[in-house]
Formats: sequence, structure tokens, C-alpha cells
Amino acid sequence: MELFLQTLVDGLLIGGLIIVIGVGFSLCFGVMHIIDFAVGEWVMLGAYTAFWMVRYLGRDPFLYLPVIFFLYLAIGYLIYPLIHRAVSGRRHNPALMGLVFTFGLASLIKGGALTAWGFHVRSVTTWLSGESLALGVAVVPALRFAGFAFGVLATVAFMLFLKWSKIGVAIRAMAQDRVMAELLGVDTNRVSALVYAMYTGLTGMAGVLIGALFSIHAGMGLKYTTFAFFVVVLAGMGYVPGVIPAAFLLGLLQSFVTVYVSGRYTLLAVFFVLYLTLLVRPRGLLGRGW
Amino acid sequence: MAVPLFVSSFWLRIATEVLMWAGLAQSWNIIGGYTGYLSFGHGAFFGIGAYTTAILMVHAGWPFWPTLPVGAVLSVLCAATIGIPTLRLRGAYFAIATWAFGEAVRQVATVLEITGGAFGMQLPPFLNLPFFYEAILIATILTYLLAYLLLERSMFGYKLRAIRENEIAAETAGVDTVVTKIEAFALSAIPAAIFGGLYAYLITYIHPDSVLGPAITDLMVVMVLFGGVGTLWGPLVGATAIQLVNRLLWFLRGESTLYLVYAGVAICLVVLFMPDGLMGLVERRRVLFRPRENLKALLRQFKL
Amino acid sequence: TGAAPARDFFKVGVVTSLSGELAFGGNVTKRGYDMWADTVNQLGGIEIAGKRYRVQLIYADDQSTPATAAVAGERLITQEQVDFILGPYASGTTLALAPITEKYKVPHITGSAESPLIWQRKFKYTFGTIPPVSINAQAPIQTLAQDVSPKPQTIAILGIDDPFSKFAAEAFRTAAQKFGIKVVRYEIVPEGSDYTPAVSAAKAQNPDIFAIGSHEKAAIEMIKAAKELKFNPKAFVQHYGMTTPDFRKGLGKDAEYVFGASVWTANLNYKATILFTTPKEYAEKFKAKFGTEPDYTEAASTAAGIAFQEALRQIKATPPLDQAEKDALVAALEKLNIMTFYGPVKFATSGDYYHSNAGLQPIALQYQGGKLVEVGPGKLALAKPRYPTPPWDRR
Amino acid sequence: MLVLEEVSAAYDGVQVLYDISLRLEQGEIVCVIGANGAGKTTILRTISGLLAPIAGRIWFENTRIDRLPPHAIARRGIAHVPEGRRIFDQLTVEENLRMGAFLLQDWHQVREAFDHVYQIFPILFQRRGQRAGTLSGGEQQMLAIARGLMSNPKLLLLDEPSLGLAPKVIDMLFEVILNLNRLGRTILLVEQNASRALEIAHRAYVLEVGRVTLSGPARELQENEYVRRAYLGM
Amino acid sequence: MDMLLEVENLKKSFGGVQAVDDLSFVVQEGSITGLIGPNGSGKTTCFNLISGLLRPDAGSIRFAGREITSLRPSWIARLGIGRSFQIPAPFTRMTVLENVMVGAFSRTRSLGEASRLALEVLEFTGLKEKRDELAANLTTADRKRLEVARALSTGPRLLLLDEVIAGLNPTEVLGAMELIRAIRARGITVFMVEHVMEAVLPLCEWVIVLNFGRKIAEDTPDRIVRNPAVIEAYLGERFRARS
Ligand SMILES: Nc1ncnc2c1ncn2[C@@H]1O[C@H](COP(=O)(O)OP(=O)(O)OP(=O)(O)O)[C@@H](O)[C@H]1O
Ligand SMILES: Nc1ncnc2c1ncn2[C@@H]1O[C@H](COP(=O)(O)OP(=O)(O)OP(=O)(O)O)[C@@H](O)[C@H]1O
Ligand SMILES: [Mg+2]
Ligand SMILES: [Mg+2]
Repeated sequence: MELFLQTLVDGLLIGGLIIVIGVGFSLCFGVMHIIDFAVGEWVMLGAYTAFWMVRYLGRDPFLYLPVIFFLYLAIGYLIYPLIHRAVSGRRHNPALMGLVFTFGLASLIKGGALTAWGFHVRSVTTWLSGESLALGVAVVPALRFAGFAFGVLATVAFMLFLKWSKIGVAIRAMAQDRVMAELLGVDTNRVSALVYAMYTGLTGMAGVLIGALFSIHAGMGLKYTTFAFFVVVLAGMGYVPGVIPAAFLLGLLQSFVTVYVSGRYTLLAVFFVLYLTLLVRPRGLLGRGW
Repeated sequence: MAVPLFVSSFWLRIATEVLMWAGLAQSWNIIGGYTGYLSFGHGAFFGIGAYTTAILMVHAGWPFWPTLPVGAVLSVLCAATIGIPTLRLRGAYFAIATWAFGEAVRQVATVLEITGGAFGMQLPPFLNLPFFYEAILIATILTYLLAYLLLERSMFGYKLRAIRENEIAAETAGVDTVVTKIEAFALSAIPAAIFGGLYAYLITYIHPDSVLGPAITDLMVVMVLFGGVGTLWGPLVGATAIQLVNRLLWFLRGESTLYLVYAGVAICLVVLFMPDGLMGLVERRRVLFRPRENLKALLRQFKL
Repeated sequence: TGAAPARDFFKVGVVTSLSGELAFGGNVTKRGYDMWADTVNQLGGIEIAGKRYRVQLIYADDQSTPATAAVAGERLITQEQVDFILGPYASGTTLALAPITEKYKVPHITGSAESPLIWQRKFKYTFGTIPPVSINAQAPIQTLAQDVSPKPQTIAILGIDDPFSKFAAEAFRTAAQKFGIKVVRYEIVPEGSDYTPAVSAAKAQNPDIFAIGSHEKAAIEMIKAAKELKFNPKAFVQHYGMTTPDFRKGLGKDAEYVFGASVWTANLNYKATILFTTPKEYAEKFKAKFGTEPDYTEAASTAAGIAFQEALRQIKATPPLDQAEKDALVAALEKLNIMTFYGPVKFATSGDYYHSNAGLQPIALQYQGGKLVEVGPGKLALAKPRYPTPPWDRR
Repeated sequence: MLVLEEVSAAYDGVQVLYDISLRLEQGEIVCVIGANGAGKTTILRTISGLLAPIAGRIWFENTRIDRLPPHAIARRGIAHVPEGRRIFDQLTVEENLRMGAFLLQDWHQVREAFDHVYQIFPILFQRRGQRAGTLSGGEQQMLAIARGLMSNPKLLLLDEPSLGLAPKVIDMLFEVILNLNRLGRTILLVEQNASRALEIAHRAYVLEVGRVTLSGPARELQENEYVRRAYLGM
Repeated sequence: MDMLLEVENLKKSFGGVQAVDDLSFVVQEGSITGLIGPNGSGKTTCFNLISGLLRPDAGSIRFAGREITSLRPSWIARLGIGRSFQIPAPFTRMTVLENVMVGAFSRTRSLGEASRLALEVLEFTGLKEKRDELAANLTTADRKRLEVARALSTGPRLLLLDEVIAGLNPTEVLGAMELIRAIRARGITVFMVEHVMEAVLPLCEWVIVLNFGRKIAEDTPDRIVRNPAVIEAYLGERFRARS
């Protein structure tokens, strides 16, 4: 029973963190129809940035969360025009060209990180590392809880932004009809760049938490790419609210399979669920994707 | 066909590799280029072929040759299994599903006992390089011949191109698009599996990371993109160029993990500036030299 | 291959991972090989029948992939016509290289690869200076079973799904069974997964020992997870991973009390005659040259060169080696039994670990006061093992 | 106010507009009539920047606007209510209208715009919380027009606003257009329903296969023998 | 004459929009039948349902006595229903001949035979001269012709034409009407959606009128133009004045 509860808590906590990656990714897909193969690499870069900032500037990595958000916001904003070029113009299959482009981007980022920072495994320590709270019989690691809380808060803030702000409404409108939004005065290229930038910013921030929780190395991205893909398919491609249940499902699936079956089958279980979803509910668990 | 005797075995090995990649790239091109559905897990078929050969030879004591068709059949079955749910959906779903499939196969190979799990497998060594050179040469020629006959010279190829251009219109013109796409995907898996089997026997040691790693698919995609998507000779041009450059850089050393960066930059640049690949450049030249059409187009444009 | 042109130095091929995923390890072996070649050349070369022959290392990168390792071997042997080969860092690339050296009948020693799989195939031309991980991961378990009291009763083992780590995990299990410690959980998880649930599951068994079969990265994450989960076994056991600087840096003071294993440290008191006299001397020269402390892989790689050097001296072969001399070299290696700064080098000629170094004794280590200390087994101890590990908040 | 000088346009190299010249004065209703596929929609798309002309110039209030992106043109006070409504059907009625007011900076202005359109289309006020996709066709058309009005544009481009509407609704719609014009809005109207359009327009252009073949005061065109035969079905 | 196509109680909605609502009608073999109605009244949706691109929510479709509801579009095409698209959808990177050959493959597997069949269709539709052009380079009128040619290439018994006349200039309209008559003369039943009354009225023997997805009338053209409901919903008051 104790183990069951602990497993439940572990799963939910990780799910909360995955939401952050999923939300940006799903939005990016929903609005611009871009599947970013580099999603895991943004996580990795965020983690590394936190590591180097702590190395050179000291202090706690959590302090740098806003800095990293804005840093990756800026980077995403600057990169977007290239992606835009890849997916527009007279290309044979624009959406797929975007996929290939980000595929190349992922390889580029990963290779760059490997070359610059090598194969060393780094880690950062925060003031929460190693601390934990007791929740009944289960232990809640403080850092994970912080990650979870951050994930949920960031997502709620983000959803509120989408629901109520002017840009938020414009983003949702654009997801439905880009041309019409443009006719109403929305600079759709800039808003797209902004969406992409928010996505990279959020993902970079998630990277800080993930880096603090696990260890940091150049190859760490792959796993989060898997997660992001899994989450958007399960949520329904482009259906942002679906990300929340999907991410929790993924977290729980991981922890329960690891504890009650075997850690070796965790990823397989994930892939199996992904396959089943594509087979029976291709538009996501809630049937709301496109 | 005969092995050029004066060639040192080192160069023979390089030639063998180039040929193999040319064949692999063409296998990807069948689904990714001609059909327009990006398979980001194509390496899985290569790995399935490699493991089938290894398992049958090591655990069942089979001779080499009969293992190849078994690997091909297995790959075809897997392709159908993946293709049936996903080829009904948009291309993005297919890309994600194949990607997941590639990762899943790697997981399976790492978990199973029969594949040696994370230890990998050793095959009985048969280090007759000319044999492999010839075998891979034949396999590559057959792959291109198949591509030529089936994709450039038969009904099937027309259907695939129609699907790539406009799936709905193809469907109403009587093309059973789902079946055709699944056929194309299954077909594209065959050469990949055969090369996998040959590779396993050539290298004698296989491991989930070496025959099922994402790098295999990455390279296929890059080679085809670089050469020219959906053209017969594009994959050959792309594979030769990239594999030779890769080996040359290796030979001259000075290489590190930068190869990932090169590959990434190459993909991005090709997508941005040369979406039709090297063959596209050739094509464009040819178009330039079609004076009559060009003149007509010009006249139309200026309504003369 | 035809006869190589006459020359007065040995051409030594080195295949190792200078790029790709294993580049870090590949560079470790490279430092070991360089240390050997440079030291030999400083002395004017290998002395054979009164004359000195210098050595020239020719590197070929295997890009961390088996296929390239095979091409690299092919190139070194047929293009460069090397006399013998120093092998790769990893087992996978070694397994692809070994058939090539076998085909061309070129002697090959790896200073790093340690998977038992290599030796099972009984390659005639392939040797290794590091004993398989399955042997030496047993050392810390043996120490805990025999040198501390009260003796731990239960163990939970968590291994990573790669050949090296899995063998280590299996070695922990074998040793535990041998020394009468009950295995309450044994689990292999894939590299890179979230280890928290697996650690939770281990914690639920409340074992005395928590043993981790992995490279340093996973070990760091698992120990972090254990701390967060307030999992407090009486001993944490790891093996090679804990000897790396990354491990120490990654965990900080949480590395304290962790047990591990190695086959070599600079503190051992071997007395040798060839090239370096003691581990200490080697460590000093190494540090002077590369600025870092040597670890066992570097030492083993240097020792691989020394093994060749000794065997060549014994058969009095001069460069270039013809096939008869290469075969003689293999025969000499099989008979070799020498003492080096790295310890005894003696290649097994039978059994499961054919041609691996059977001369060495594994050592149990523990972090004590921020330093790696030899704590067993038995007489090899330079300090007493600290057991049990105090709770997290009192370290 | 708006001047097109010899504008030509093409889709994928296929030319559909040939040297179109057209002008609109402040406060006018001008309508463009023509057969299906004549290029009426294309004219509006070229004005609002959705399609870059391959030749010619477009001036709005004495500044050149061809080559500007659509959002920049919208910013200058041109609202385009395109063919086929194109409402955001996942958004509520109110959110659709808020999108219409995207360019307004001032909160008060937005409030006023809301009051204004709710006054014109009271039905939209009743439906303000409803998902726009669930509105009936006529309501959707009203929403599309209301959305166009939200930004308080100087020039309103209406593309077949009566399309798919019940005759009763059409009557009301033309009433609304007239009212808007009386309140000072300049309107460029594209209509299949030529007779109704000519009734409310000041001037009109007849478009045939991408060329302007006739133009003049709406009254005159109504009397024109050719127009009567070809477009008014008399 | 026989009933070639029978549609019964067909329904289709998109979200809140009831695009086709309880629609029933028949198309006689050998006829030219028109389907008209205001924009958005469900004509294209109806064609999409018949050709299998959409699945009906309810109702049935029979073709030559055979139930074809919910069959795959390619099956329906091979059973003998060809269709064109309102917005031309050529295979842009293939030549005109290749475009038409794709359809011809449902009649033959041989490349030579397909190209012979395709050429024949091109000859018939007046596109033979352009057979080696890339479809991307065609003019609007030729694209529409290509739509028809491709639909004919499968050798259909029933041809669904979705606004192939709209967008053509008066001379082109005459040409297109000629072509449609010729198609019927070959024994192919034509079922066409068109707004251009100048073409619909002389061509069609029978006209079905939709409004909001429902059939509001069906009759001969001369009676349709006088039908008050049709005038009210579609043709407009002015049309009455004219006729
Ligand atoms: N996106 C497009 N791509 C290619 N051709 C187009 C496109 N849009 C319109 N056309 C063509 O351009 C021509 C003019 O079209 P346009 O939509 O401007 O006509 P219209 O007068 O508005 O007709 P309607 O009364 O049907 O709305 C038509 O022949 C049409 O087929
Ligand atoms: N895929 C779709 N999703 C949602 N709504 C649709 C879809 N297709 C059509 N509709 C809606 O169904 C209704 C009928 O559309 P349809 O295209 O059949 O009209 P139509 O009679 O062909 O009109 P037109 O004469 O303009 O071509 C319209 O309200 C349209 O908006
Ligand atoms: Mg129009
Ligand atoms: Mg229609």
C-alpha cells in the first residue's frame, strides 16, 4: 500500500513536469502545425544553461528560471523566421519540410552540445535538492514537488493567458484561420514567432527543473522528445488542454510499470499505448485533435 | 561484377559501404520520396534484418542466405502493422508513429534474451570482403532496378506520385490510396532488411545501438534529401556524396562529434535553400535548356 | 598482405573512439597509450637485442560504432601495415575489430574493453589487460560480507541495461549469493529512465545494501533519488563509476560512504621494473604530462603497451614484423607473466575469460572524508570500511 | 480614397486580373459585379494584401499599400469581410468580435465598438457566449460583418455578404449596409446579387474575365441594355 | 430509363451545421441531371457523400442497384462513378497525360494500354495538344478540362461534375456545354452542380434544388425556373421577371 501510494505520487509529480513541455509543443503544433523534433534539445539546452550559470555566477539555479525563460524566448524568436521559410513558400510538402528542418536542428543542437561540452555528466544542486516532505506514508521529494508545482502553475498561467489576453485570443484565432486573423490586423508572422518563442522559453525552463532533478548531458534530449510526441498524440494533436491528462497518464504509466512490471518495459509500455492510441483514437483520448 | 583485384581491401570496404548506403537511401526514398510519407523509423527495418540474420544463424544454425528473405518478410509484416493504423492519418502521424516504432524496436532488442539484449550478438565470422562487396552490389542494383521498374515504369509508381500530389484526388481517380501506401511502405522495408542482414554478417557484431540507433534513419533521410527527394538517382548521388565525405573527413581525422553538427546544418540548409536536392540542380539546368517551354511560359507571363 | 618495407621503428595501430558517444572513454585510453609510447620513445625506444626501436602510434577513430571500427582495423592493417594493434575503449567496437585482426592475424591488446563476451569467443589474436567486470565488481560485496559487523543480511540490486552495467549487476548478485546475503530485489532498468520509481521499489524492501550496477551518470541519479526518498540503507555499493571525478562532483558530500571497486589505484604498493617502478611513480609522471590523476583504464592501457614491449623483447623481433614474428608475438603474450606498475600481467589461456588478464586482484574502495580509500577485501585494505552508513542528515 | 492603377494579379502564374483601374471616393458605396470566377474576390484580396499584384499600384489615402502585408493594411483602416464568412468557429461570438477589435488599443473604444455592433445586430448580443460554429448561416454572416466593423474601419470591403442568406435576411443586410454608409463608412461591395447591389450603390464596375468592361453611376448601369441582359436577367 | 443512382434519407452534419438533411432523390441512367442551390446548401457535400469522401451520418446511396454507402472512394470510382472537384486538384508535378493515366489504371494494369486510354480521353476533352505539359502550368479553363478528363479516365457510368463551368468565359462555356453533351452521347450519365443558369437550363433534363441541405424542389428546367420556392431561395425575384 505504501509502495502503491509512493508510486502514485512519483507518477503524478513527473507528470506535472512533463506538462510544461507538452503545452508549448502542442500549441506550437496547433497554431503553426510545426512538429518540433528539437523539443528535447531545448530541454537539454535549458539544463546546460542553468548548469553554466551556476558554475560561473553561483547561487541557486531556480533564481535563473526567469533569465532562462527570456533567453530561450529570444532564441526561439530569432530562429522562427528560418522555420517559417522552411514551411512556407513553394515547397512540395511544407508541413513535412518543417519536420525535416527541426530534425536537422535537433541534430545540430545535440552535436553542438556534445562538441562543446563533451560527454561529461553534470548536475546542479538547488536548495531543495535532497529535501523532502512527508505525505502520509509517501515521501514527496521537495524538488519534484517544486517541479510539479511549477509545471502546473506555468500551465495554468499559460492557459489563462490564452483564454483572456488579446494575444491569447489572437493565437487561438490563428490556429483556426490564419488568413482571417491576418485580415483583422494580426501580424501572424510575429505572433507565430512569439508562440514559438514561448514554447522554447517554457521548454528551456522545464530543462532547468529536469536538469536539477536528474543529471545533465548532451544526449538527454531524446527521452523528452519521446515524451512530447507521446503527450501530443494522446492529447490530440494541437489540442492544448488535452496535454494535462496525457502528461499525468504518461507519468503514472512510467512509475507503475517500473515498480510493478519492470523498468525495462516502461518505454515499451509507452510505445504500446502510443500505438494503441493511433489505432483506436487517432484524434487523442478526448477526440479533439485534428 | 567481378571484384576489381587491384583495389585494396580497405577501399573495397569503403565501396561496399557506399553501395549499401545508396541502397538504404533508395529504400527510404520509396516511402519518403515517391509517396511523400516521411518514415522516421526506417532504421528499424535495417535492424530487424540484421537481428533476423544473427538470430537464425546463431541460435538456429541456419546458413546465411535463407535468413535474408526471412528478415525481409518480418520487416514487411512490421511495416504493415505500423502502416495500417497510421497511413490512414495525416503524414505527421505517420512520421511520429514510425519514429516511435524505431525506438520501440530498439527497446525490444535491448530487452529480449534472444537478441542478446544490451550485450548485442556476435555472428560466425566470415571475413570474405569480396563476397560482401558482390552481394551488396547485387542487392543495390536490384533495389534500384526495383525502384526503376516499379516506380518509374509501372502503374504503381504513377499511383504513388498521384498520392503524393493530391491524395483525395488520387482516391477518386480510383487509386486505393491506403492499400497503395501500405504496399509502398512494405516494399520500402524489404531492401532495408536485406541490407541489415548483409551488414550483420559483414560486421559480425551487432548491438541495438549500432543497427537500430537513430543515426541510421538520420543518414538515410539526409542522403535522400541531399540527393533529391523522389527521384531515382537522387539517393545514389546523395549517399555517395555523403558517405564519401564522411569517410574522407574520418580519414583525414580532425573529426569529432561535429559530424552531427554537419549533418544538422546540411539538413537545414537543404530544406531552406535546395529543397530539391542535388538532382534538383540538375533538373533545373535541364529546364533551363528547354527553350520552347520556357519561351511559352514567358509569353504567357507577359501576355504577349 | 605482402612484406612491409624495412623500417627501424614499430608501427602501432590504435583503434579507439575519438569521436561519437564514447569519445570521452576513447580519450582515456588514448592518454594511456600515449603515456606508454612517449615514455618508451623518451628512453630511445624498445630495447631488443641491444638495439633500440622507437614506436609510432597511428590512430584510427572508430567513431564509437562497430562498423567504423572494422574499417579502421582494415585501414591500419592493409594501408598502414602496422605491426600490432592497441584496441578500443568499448566492448562493442572491440567485438567488431577482433574479427578483423583475427582475419589478418595481427596481435591486438585492448587496454580497456572488459566485457566477458570478448573472451567467450576465444579470439586467438586478441588480449586484454583489464579483468572482466564480472570478477572485480564482487570485491565490495566480499568486503561487506567478511570485513564488517554486523554482517549485512539483505541486498537490493539495481542495474542499467547496458552490457557493462548488467554484468556488474550480475556480479553483485553472484557475490551476494556466494557470501550468503539475501537478494531481496534485482532489477535492470534502461539507461536514461526516471529512476525514482525503481528506487522506491528497492526502498520498499528495506535492504541492508543497495547496489548499483551502472556508469557514473545513473549512479548519481539513483543516489540523488535515494536521498530524496529518504532511503537509507546501511551501505551503497557501486563499482567503477564511483571512481570517476564526475561522480564526486555530481554528488558532492553525498558521495561519502559509497563503496566501489577497481583493479588499480595509485596507492597500491606494487614493485615493478619495466618503464615505471611503482603506481605512485606512474601517477606522478602521468599527472605531470596530462594534468590529471590517472585512473585504472589509463593504467591498463599503458600496461597493454608494456605487455607488447616485453613480449617483443622476449622474442627479439625487429620491425617490421612478418607473419611468423606476429605469431611468435602471440605465443609470447600467452606465456607472459610480468610484474608492472599496474600489477601482474598474465593472460589466461583457458576458461571463460580467455586472453584476459588473470593476474590482478580487484580492490574494494570507499569514499572517506572526500577521498577514495582502499578498504578490502581482507589484506588489501589500507583503511577500515565505514559501516553502517549514517542517516542522510548526519553525514 | 482608394485608387487602383492598372492592377494585374495571378494565382500560381495563371493571370486572373488584367489592368484593373478603379477608384473610390470617401463616403461612397461602390459595387463590383461580374460572373462567377470573373475575379471579383481577387480584386478584394489584392486590395487587402492577401495577394500581391504582379503589376500596378494601389493607393489608399495617398499612400501606396500594394506590397504591404495584410495586417499592415488592416491597420490603416481597411476591413475585409471575406467570401465564405470565415468566422472562428471554436471561439465564442464575443471572442470573435474581440478579434475584430484587435487593432484597437483603447479599452473604451473597444467597449463602444461592442455597443455599436450589438445595437446593429441585437441577435449577436443574445448569442454572445455561444460558440460561433453553432450559429445559423445567417447569424454567422452577421457575425462576420460585425467583426469587420469592430475595428471602426474607414473602408469596408464586403465580399458577397448576401451569400447563402434567406431573402428576409438579405433585405435586412442591405438595410444595414445603407445605414453604415449613412454613418460615413466607405464601402466596396462585391455581389452576385447584382440588382440589389446596384440599388444601393453610388457607382459600379462590371468585371468580365478579369477586365473592367463597364463602369459608371449605378443608376446608369441599371439602365444599360447589356447589363440588364447579362446581369440583371431582364 | 433505369435509375442509376438512388439516394435515400441522406444526412450529414459538421459540428452544428446540418449540411445535408434527409435528402432523397434519384438520377436516371442516360440523363443530364442538375443539382443547384444557394452557396452552402450542401451540393458539394452531397457529391462528397456519393463519391465516398465523406461518410453519411445516416441514409443510403445505391448505384446501379448496388449499395455503395460508406465504401472507400477508390472502390466507388472503380464501380463507375467519376467526379471532378470544384477547386481543381490536379497532380501538379505530373504531366497532363500522366494525370489522366492514373485514372486509367482502374481499367487496365498495362502502361501502354493506360496511356492509350488516357490519350483517347485527352483527345475527346481537347487536351491532347497539352499532354506533355506539367499540370501546374495549365490555365484555369484547362485545369477544369483536366478535371473532367481525369474523371472520365476511370471509364465511369456516372460522372459527377462540380462547377466545371463556373469561371469560364462565354465562349469557353459553350465549349464546355458541347463537351458535356458529347459525354452523355457516349452513354455516360451526367450529374452536375452548377450556378451558371445559362448552362444548366439548356443542358439538364432534370434539376434538383437544395436549400439548407434539404431538397426543396425537383423538376424539369422550364418548370423549375417558375417554382416559387426555388425563386425565393435561389433564383431570386429578378429571375421570375426574366422568365
Ligand atoms: N487560390 C486560387 N488558386 C488558383 N486559382 C484561383 C484561386 N482563387 C481563385 N482562382 C481563380 O481565379 C479566377 C477568379 O476568381 P475569383 O474568386 O476572384 O472570382 P469571383 O469573381 O470572386 O467569383 P465568385 O463569384 O465565384 O466568387 C477564377 O477563375 C478562379 O478559378
Ligand atoms: N469539412 C467541413 N467541415 C465543416 N463544415 C463544412 C465542411 N464542408 C462543408 N461544410 C459546411 O457544409 C455546408 C454545405 O457546404 P457545401 O460545400 O456542400 O455547399 P455547396 O452547396 O457546395 O456550396 P457552393 O455553391 O458554395 O459550392 C456549408 O455550410 C459548409 O460551410
Ligand atoms: Mg468571389
Ligand atoms: Mg460546392
